[in-house]
Amino acid sequence: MSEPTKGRTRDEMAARAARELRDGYYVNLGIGIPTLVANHIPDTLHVTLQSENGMLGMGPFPYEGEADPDLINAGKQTITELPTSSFFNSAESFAMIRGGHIDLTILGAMEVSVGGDIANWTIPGKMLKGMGGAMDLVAGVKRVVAVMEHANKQGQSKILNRCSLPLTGAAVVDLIITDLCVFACDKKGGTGLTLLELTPGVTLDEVRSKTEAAFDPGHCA
Amino acid sequence: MSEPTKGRTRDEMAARAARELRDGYYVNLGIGIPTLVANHIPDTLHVTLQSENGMLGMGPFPYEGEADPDLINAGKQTITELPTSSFFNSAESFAMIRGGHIDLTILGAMEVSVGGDIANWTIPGKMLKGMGGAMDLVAGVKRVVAVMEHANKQGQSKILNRCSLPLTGAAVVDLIITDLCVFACDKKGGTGLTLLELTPGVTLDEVRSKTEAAFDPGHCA
Amino acid sequence: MQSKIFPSPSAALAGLLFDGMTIMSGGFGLSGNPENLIVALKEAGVRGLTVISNNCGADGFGLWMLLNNGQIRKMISSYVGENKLFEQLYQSGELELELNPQGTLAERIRAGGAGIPAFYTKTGVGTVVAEGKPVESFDGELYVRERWLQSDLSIVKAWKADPEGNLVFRKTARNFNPVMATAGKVTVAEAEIVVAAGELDPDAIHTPGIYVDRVIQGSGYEKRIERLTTRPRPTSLGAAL
Amino acid sequence: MQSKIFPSPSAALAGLLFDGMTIMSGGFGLSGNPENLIVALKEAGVRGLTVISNNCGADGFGLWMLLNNGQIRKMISSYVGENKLFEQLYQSGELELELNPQGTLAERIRAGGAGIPAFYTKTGVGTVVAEGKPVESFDGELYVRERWLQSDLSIVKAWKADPEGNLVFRKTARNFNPVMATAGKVTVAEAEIVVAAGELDPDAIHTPGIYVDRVIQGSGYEKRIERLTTRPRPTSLGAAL
Repeated sequence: MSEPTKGRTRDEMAARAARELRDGYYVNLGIGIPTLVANHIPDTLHVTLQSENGMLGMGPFPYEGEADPDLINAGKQTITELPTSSFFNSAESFAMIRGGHIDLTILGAMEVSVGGDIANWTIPGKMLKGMGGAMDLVAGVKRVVAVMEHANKQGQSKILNRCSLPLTGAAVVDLIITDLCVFACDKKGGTGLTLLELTPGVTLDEVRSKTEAAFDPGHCA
Repeated sequence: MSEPTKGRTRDEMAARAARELRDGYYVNLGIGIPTLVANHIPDTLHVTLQSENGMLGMGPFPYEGEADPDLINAGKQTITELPTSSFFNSAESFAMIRGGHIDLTILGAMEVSVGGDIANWTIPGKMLKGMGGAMDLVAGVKRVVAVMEHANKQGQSKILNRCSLPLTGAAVVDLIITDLCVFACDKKGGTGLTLLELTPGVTLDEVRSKTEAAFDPGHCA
Repeated sequence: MQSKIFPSPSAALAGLLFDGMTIMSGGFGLSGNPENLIVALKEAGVRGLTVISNNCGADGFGLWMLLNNGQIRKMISSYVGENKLFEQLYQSGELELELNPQGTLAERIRAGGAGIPAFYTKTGVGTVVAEGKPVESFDGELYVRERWLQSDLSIVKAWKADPEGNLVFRKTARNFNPVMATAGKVTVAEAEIVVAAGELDPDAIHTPGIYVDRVIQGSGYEKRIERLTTRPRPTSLGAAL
Repeated sequence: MQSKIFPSPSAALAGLLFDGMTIMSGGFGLSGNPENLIVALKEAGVRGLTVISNNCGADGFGLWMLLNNGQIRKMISSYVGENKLFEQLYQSGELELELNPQGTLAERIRAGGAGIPAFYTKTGVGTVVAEGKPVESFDGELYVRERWLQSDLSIVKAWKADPEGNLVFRKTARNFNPVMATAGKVTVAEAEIVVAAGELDPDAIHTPGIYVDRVIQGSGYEKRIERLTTRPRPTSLGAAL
């Protein structure tokens, strides 16, 4: 990278992602930046967080000394329950996800393509982990938001014409939020990527130079 | 029928069917004669009755004045619960049935074939009812016992080479208990029907004359 | 958030009804029927309905009322016996009927809520139920492929509900209600008791609130018993001992 | 009837183990693991296991112990990250791995218990997960066909159990345990608390006893926390007001 970016911090990306929440939404947050979204939910919105290991109505972290090993989220962090929480088994949890009952999921990504493909679970030969619930979430949730740095550590675009890594899901992403900008993604394949917002201080040219995929600059032109 | 039969009464057929119960069995009883089987379970056996509307551990009828409309069996009769009863929804109930977790079902029948086909849900043009849970029970339960009169009201054999009525299940019956005798049925198709017992006072010739299907007389010969 | 609690059955159905729609209605026989919401459907007069329910009520009770009011075009059920009006309308061609094995019906509804467009079952292989459907062999056994069922509206009857829409059912009145709640584009629940948030045990909720869009406090439950079966009370001598 | 309650983990596994068998083990991460039964499996030394479990334990804990003891030939899981021993054995070819999306894994297990040999799901379409599997279109969308999973033995961890084998789980320690209980030829459950018949609410039982063959009273639960996350307590000033 020739110049240091003036883009959003991780927490600012989470704050931007939180603006996708609507009153009454049921939401699943992935690990990494998406977890930070919970800190940015306005008090005016009633948003219910689902954890795919079997819980609706996730509360905040417990007070020190009150952690319960039987009460964790999908990231294996200790959490708390709320007065309206409910617990269910893994098959019921993914029936909920697969059946389209979750309104929104916010997930990290390693690559997203112009057609809404997303890769966020493996780098062949580099790490052995597994997809966990990510494939079910991108396939089943009504609206999928990918939050990620615009470029990787080598400065290469993570928004590609075609993903190079094994996919988590094909044609599933609706919105891409990066440090530099926000793209709408037409996963039905019609109109490709449309630039919705530039992060203050970031120029269209900078986004163009750092994005492999073609996009419609929209009202940012 | 040229002579009145000296076969088992309905209650005696139920008593004979009860002899198929084993300690620890989970059992589903159909309506009609099979319901009477519950009266013949020996105290020495721990048998758990399933009701396909969503209950394990069916208790006896309630005392007068204690019937609960939220507590009925699949025949819509008021019943009671036991200390170890559990309730579940209809999908879970039939997952249990279809998944082969019920050891034995005892069902009434209109016709049974030599190959173990059973017809017990409809007479075309004559009555409109529906199969209810009968098709799931014959397909899913480990061992299927049909209990019925040997002949219909016209004196015709109900044990046929081929069922004439629409089937409830094909190649599913393991045992046939009638007022006249008991047949083992090889539903895998190998050996057909084998006569296991004659009701006391009933002769092999009588059974032969009243049974359309061929059978191996076994040790009753 | 707008509360999920609505003031009346008709308020809870407002804006959700249209002629020709598909409605799932919980209950097994006359047990666990959404009695208040069925009356509200009758009063709303919506017609040409496809109704998915294990049975179709009984003389004067439950879905029978919609049948009697000429609102139902087609039933998807497992058992419609002991219902003279049903038989009469069916014979005269005024009513369509699709019979399903009860377990297949329950699983199709569960599949509709769980994003499973099709599944295989042994139930019905070799019978009229399998006619016209793909039959396939797995591990040497034959299975028939069945499709999911979904509804425009599901109406269910719970014992308790909280403001989040979490539901708890009571004994065998649970039956088809929880799966139907998952398979509706919109689900409206009536409850005998509406409790405050925090009063339901989160480990014992049968239907998480995500599946329930609107809730009403039901009233006037008739809970008719179809077959009252009892046994004599033991003599008081036994009790005195 | 012989009681379902067994005196010890090893007694509960006696006669059920053979080399090369398939075992399902409940738990998500380190939560809801059948800690006592895993130790008993280790002590029994049964080898060549195919283990179906969402994860494979963590350093020194849970299924990691069987891995470390060379007893596992193949894992069927959704996530095996943060497990150095696993990575090492896999890279050296000593361990087979079949990765499943978590929801597909859960549904395959549920299908195994429910008599559904195959079902269709959107999950994994267009990814390596769908390779070699039938992909079919329903209502204009593509779905991949997945097969059921069953086990020779399922081991699960409940909070409470009664002598009938009815199980109740606690909070998110429920996870895969109830579905795995349905998919085992034999299912053995360990519970933190074994209660007398009648002490469990029949409306609140997660796993009916029909699915459970043997029960033990567990002991010495470690319940290790993988990621302790807390927030500071509000100041006592607030509490005093």
